[in-house]
Amino acid sequence: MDSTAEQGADVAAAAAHVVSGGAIDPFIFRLAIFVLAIFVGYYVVWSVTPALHTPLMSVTNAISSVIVVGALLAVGVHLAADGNWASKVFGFIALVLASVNIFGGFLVTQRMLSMYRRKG
Amino acid sequence: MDSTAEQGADVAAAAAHVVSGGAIDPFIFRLAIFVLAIFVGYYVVWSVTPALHTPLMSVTNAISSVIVVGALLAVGVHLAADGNWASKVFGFIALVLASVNIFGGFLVTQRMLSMYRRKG
Amino acid sequence: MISANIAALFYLISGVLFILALRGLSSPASARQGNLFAMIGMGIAVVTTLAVAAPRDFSSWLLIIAGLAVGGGIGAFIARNVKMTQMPQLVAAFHSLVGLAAVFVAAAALYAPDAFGIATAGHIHAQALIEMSIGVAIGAFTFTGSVIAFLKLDGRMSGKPIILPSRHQIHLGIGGAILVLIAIFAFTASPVAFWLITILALVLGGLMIIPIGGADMPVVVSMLNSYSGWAAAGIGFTLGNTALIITGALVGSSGAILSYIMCKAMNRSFISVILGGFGGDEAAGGAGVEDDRPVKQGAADDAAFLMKNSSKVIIVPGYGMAVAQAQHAVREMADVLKAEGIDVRYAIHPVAGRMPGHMNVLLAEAQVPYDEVFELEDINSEFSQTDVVYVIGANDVTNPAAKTDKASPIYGMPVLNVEDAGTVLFVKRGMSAGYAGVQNELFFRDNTMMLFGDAKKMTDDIVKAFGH
Amino acid sequence: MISANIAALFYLISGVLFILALRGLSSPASARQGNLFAMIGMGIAVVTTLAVAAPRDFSSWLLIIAGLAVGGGIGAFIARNVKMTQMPQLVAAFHSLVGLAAVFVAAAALYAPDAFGIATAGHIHAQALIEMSIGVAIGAFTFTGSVIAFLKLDGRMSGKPIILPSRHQIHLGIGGAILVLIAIFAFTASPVAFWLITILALVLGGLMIIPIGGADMPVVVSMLNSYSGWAAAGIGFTLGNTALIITGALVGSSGAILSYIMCKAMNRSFISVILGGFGGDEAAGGAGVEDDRPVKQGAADDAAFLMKNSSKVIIVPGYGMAVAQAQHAVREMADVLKAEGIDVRYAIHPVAGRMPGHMNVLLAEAQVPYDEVFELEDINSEFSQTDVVYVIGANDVTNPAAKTDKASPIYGMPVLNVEDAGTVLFVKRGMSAGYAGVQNELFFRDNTMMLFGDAKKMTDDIVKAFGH
Ligand SMILES: NC(=O)c1ccc[n+]([C@@H]2O[C@H](COP(=O)([O-])OP(=O)(O)OC[C@H]3O[C@@H](n4cnc5c(N)ncnc54)[C@H](OP(=O)(O)O)[C@@H]3O)[C@@H](O)[C@H]2O)c1
Ligand SMILES: NC(=O)c1ccc[n+]([C@@H]2O[C@H](COP(=O)([O-])OP(=O)(O)OC[C@H]3O[C@@H](n4cnc5c(N)ncnc54)[C@H](OP(=O)(O)O)[C@@H]3O)[C@@H](O)[C@H]2O)c1
Repeated sequence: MDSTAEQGADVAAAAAHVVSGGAIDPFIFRLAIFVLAIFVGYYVVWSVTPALHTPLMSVTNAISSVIVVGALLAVGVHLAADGNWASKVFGFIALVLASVNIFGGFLVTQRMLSMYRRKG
Repeated sequence: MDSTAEQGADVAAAAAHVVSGGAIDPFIFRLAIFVLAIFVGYYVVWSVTPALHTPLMSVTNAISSVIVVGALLAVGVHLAADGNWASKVFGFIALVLASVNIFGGFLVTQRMLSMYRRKG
Repeated sequence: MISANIAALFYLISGVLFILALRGLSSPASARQGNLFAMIGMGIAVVTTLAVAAPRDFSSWLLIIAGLAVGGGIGAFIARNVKMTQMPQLVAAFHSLVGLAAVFVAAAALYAPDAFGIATAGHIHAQALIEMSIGVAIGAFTFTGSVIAFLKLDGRMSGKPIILPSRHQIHLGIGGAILVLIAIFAFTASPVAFWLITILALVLGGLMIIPIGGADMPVVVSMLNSYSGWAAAGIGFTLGNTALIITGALVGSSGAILSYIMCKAMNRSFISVILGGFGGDEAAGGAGVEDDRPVKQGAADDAAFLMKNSSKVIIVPGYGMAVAQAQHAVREMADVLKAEGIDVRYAIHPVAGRMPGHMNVLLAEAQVPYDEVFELEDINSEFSQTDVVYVIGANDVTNPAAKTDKASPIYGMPVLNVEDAGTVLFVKRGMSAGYAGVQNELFFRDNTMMLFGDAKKMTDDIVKAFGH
Repeated sequence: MISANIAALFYLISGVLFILALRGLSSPASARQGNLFAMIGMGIAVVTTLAVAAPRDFSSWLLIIAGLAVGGGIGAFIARNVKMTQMPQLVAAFHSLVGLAAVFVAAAALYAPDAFGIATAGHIHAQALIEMSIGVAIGAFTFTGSVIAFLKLDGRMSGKPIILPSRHQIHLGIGGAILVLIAIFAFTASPVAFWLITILALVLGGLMIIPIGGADMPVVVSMLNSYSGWAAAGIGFTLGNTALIITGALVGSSGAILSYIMCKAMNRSFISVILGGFGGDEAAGGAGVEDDRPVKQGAADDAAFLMKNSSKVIIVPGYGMAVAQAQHAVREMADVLKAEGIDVRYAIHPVAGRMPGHMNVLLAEAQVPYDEVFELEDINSEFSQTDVVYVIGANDVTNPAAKTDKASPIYGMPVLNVEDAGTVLFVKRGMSAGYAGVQNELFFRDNTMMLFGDAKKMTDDIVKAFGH
């Protein structure tokens, strides 16, 4: 992060892994994570009981608003550089939209799920 | 790999991702890959039909010999440094052992699977 | 401030919690815990972001709190007040917000690339530009597409497919233009190109969804859900954020699988849904398929008598129950029957209603225990041992033409074998067809009795008739 | 030479191919393709490694080719000549090789850390040292453990659990010493510590597996499989190799799940299996449980008559069929019956035999079509509509005590309801008990006929008797 020393150490560690495939672009790692997550998604969604497909739709909606992390970065931006005002405004709008989704999505899912009851 | 220029570029790219979580130790990425692969393993193994549990045991055995990549690195080592003779010998033994497993495991699995037939 | 490594670890944890959340949905018993996991995961992602890139000035903190409060308040209000029968349109509306948020996040990244760590010395990397423009295109498309889906599902726009001449060519043209602009943007990083991409994608989203009939909207919503997942994953690559990448993949898979399930259960190809033109008034109204053959008609009293003298009853709800909001009345009726010692169960077809799991949510709302509710494959063999089947507002999902008539548009779709029961009671308002627009042969069978009327009213009347 | 990035991409592809390989095993129809995927994945991993770290001298290439040829030749020879009934011991033997290979790879990394990219200026990183020592410990443990399992399964060592006094304390002591040595090694990188860890782990593997009875070996093999997976993943972290990490996780999960399935189906806890002392001669011989009550005994002729005059027959194979290698005879018998128009099916209990899927492989070898072979849950309700059940060398998996007798060691394990059928024929050599060492109440039932004799001989005799 801030400390360049820390970064330096990381970089050295990465560079050391040379022959065995070290110094790999993080993109490749992210790709691996993405591919494996698709497998997980495939299996985990097929294992959802059809009775809960509507809550599935609403909860996936809610979690996809984790895009809020991008909005937070933008809102927190320093007003030093030029375009930053625009960025802050866009970030704020995105933050509001994502928050509607997060709270709305999770609460409506909770409301739905709390209605599913066993006999008795 | 060889070219330091290439490495330098990678490193710069990694370092650029600072605020948003860049310059991350590859270990973290590998951990993510490992965790997701466990999820995939969990689901993919549960979906194996019980009738094929024996081939499952033999094929997992075969694929775990992908450890052969380590053996190959060791065998290919340069004989410049001191301990390298030992390393080369160990690598060769590991290579032979892993090869037994690879060929034996896949072929016996194939033999088993070719016996499973439909009515007809 | 925490280190980038620790932040990455926390993003991974939040991704894993999202996986566990979906895993929880494998049974109603674990589902609430799953939702809790998802909320914790979201909380971790937000807090981690604030910790790793803490705004340094007070005003930014204020903005963040304000944004969360305003958005959260609106979201909570909507969640609390929406009716269960409005779930399809709610999901569509929420999707449009995700799409729009993606557009604004991409725009913010374009104007402050340093904050996102995607630039060196003010120049944004080409890879990031490509990811960003794909993200914004899909986001914009998802936004207008979902808005149209919302308007159609909510009845604010005609469900009729609106067909423009040579629309496929227009769509292809716009799509091509977007691709060209993405290439230009990748080289120039020009904001003009960026906004042109956005506008064209907005237009394309509208144009492509308008021709699709209202009844196909559930597939569209699910497809847009899938797209928004891939868009989120794209932005996850840009931000280098594991939580976003994992979430994107989960949401992408989920939408794709639900679309697949729906198309499969409707026996239609995904392509034909997306190309549009199906499910308009003509088909939905069932014009031209009306039939002069006589049907046996009954009143609430007859139905009440039949059910009271049976020992096994299965209730088959369909879209009409949702329209009439009859779920509470149905559950009341079942209560009376159960009090008489009659065995009552519910049979749910995978695409009964207008979204996957639609009937299950409505029955759950009416406090029907979920262990009385059975999926098609679990109950289909039981109809032959059943005395009375009460089909309420369902039609296509019972149509035996799917099993016998190769020419029927629903041929090959699995259906509930209600005709195997002693008596089949059909509650609907008239003889018109269902979503697929085909006549149901069952109405004319000897063991069928039609109960014409609104689903809720008829069921209420039957409950009253029990008292006589 | 290819770049590290491209190599990483190929390792990812090979990991994905391994996933697809296991996915293929979800049905016999796709399994062969799956195995092909796995082979391609392995090929990609090997070629990528050679491309990214190509040996620069000719002698190294020769060594590599020699190693592959020698190992491959031995492997192919074994694969071609092993008998299907020897699969349990073969898997154990192969495991021991993986374990030993892991030990040697770790040792090679210790002596040439530069080749593995785990050292800076000759000093190996502490993280790599820890990963390496854990890898070598698990590898060594897997080696001796699997060797013992092999010897017991192959009958070269008594299946009797060999119990040392205060063995749990000894195991704990050795385990503790290993942990201390790992810590020392992480700080000193001393080869002495490394080899001490290896030796202690070798000893521990032997000591821990010897006390476990031969019949429990399948669980042990599966557990060792799981361990070797985690060891591979550990070495994958050291080498920074995605293919190894993914494979390790797959193999680790697979072994753990199979152990779980076996323990569950035997109604025993994993801990009790690992602590050992079960399944010795005493239990397996069933001494002291013999019973004086009379049983109805029959000959091959009686059995042939009964089966010929039935319309539905279910065959229940068990461990005895494997011992007697009777699968071909069974299939011949079924052929005769089917030619008479009799419906013949096979019912497989999840832990019939001595390894998961054991019976399925044997029946497949005898060319029984897999759509005549049914799992417990799919066929258990059919016994009541069946005329004759032919139980060949199975015992525990039919024992109704699992359903009724809370005191029985197998209480709670799901069993095949063979007693619901018209007649039950039990083929076994005498009255002795099965693996769990408990008496089977069914032998004394009125609708049971015991056919004493070797499974293969008896079945051959029945086939002959059909001709009369
Ligand atoms: N669930 C999904 O995910 C999904 C997605 C896309 C498409 N679909 C399609 O939707 C259809 C669902 O089948 P379904 O059997 O549930 O519905 P349906 O076949 O569309 O039939 C609904 C019936 O309800 C009756 N109805 C409407 N309002 C009513 C009211 N107020 N009171 C009483 N009856 C009323 C209608 O007849 P009257 O007009 O005579 O009253 C109509 O025939 C399938 O064709 C499916 O492929 C489902
Ligand atoms: N499959 C797995 O993965 C696995 C793993 C671990 C443990 N187990 C355990 O193994 C048992 C498997 O049950 P099972 O019913 O298959 O076997 P079992 O209960 O062990 O019984 C096998 C029977 O076969 C008879 N037999 C032995 N050799 C024979 C021959 N040559 N000809 C005819 N009969 C012969 C034996 O009786 P005679 O001596 O009287 O002939 C014995 O009673 C279960 O208890 C299970 O928990 C299974």
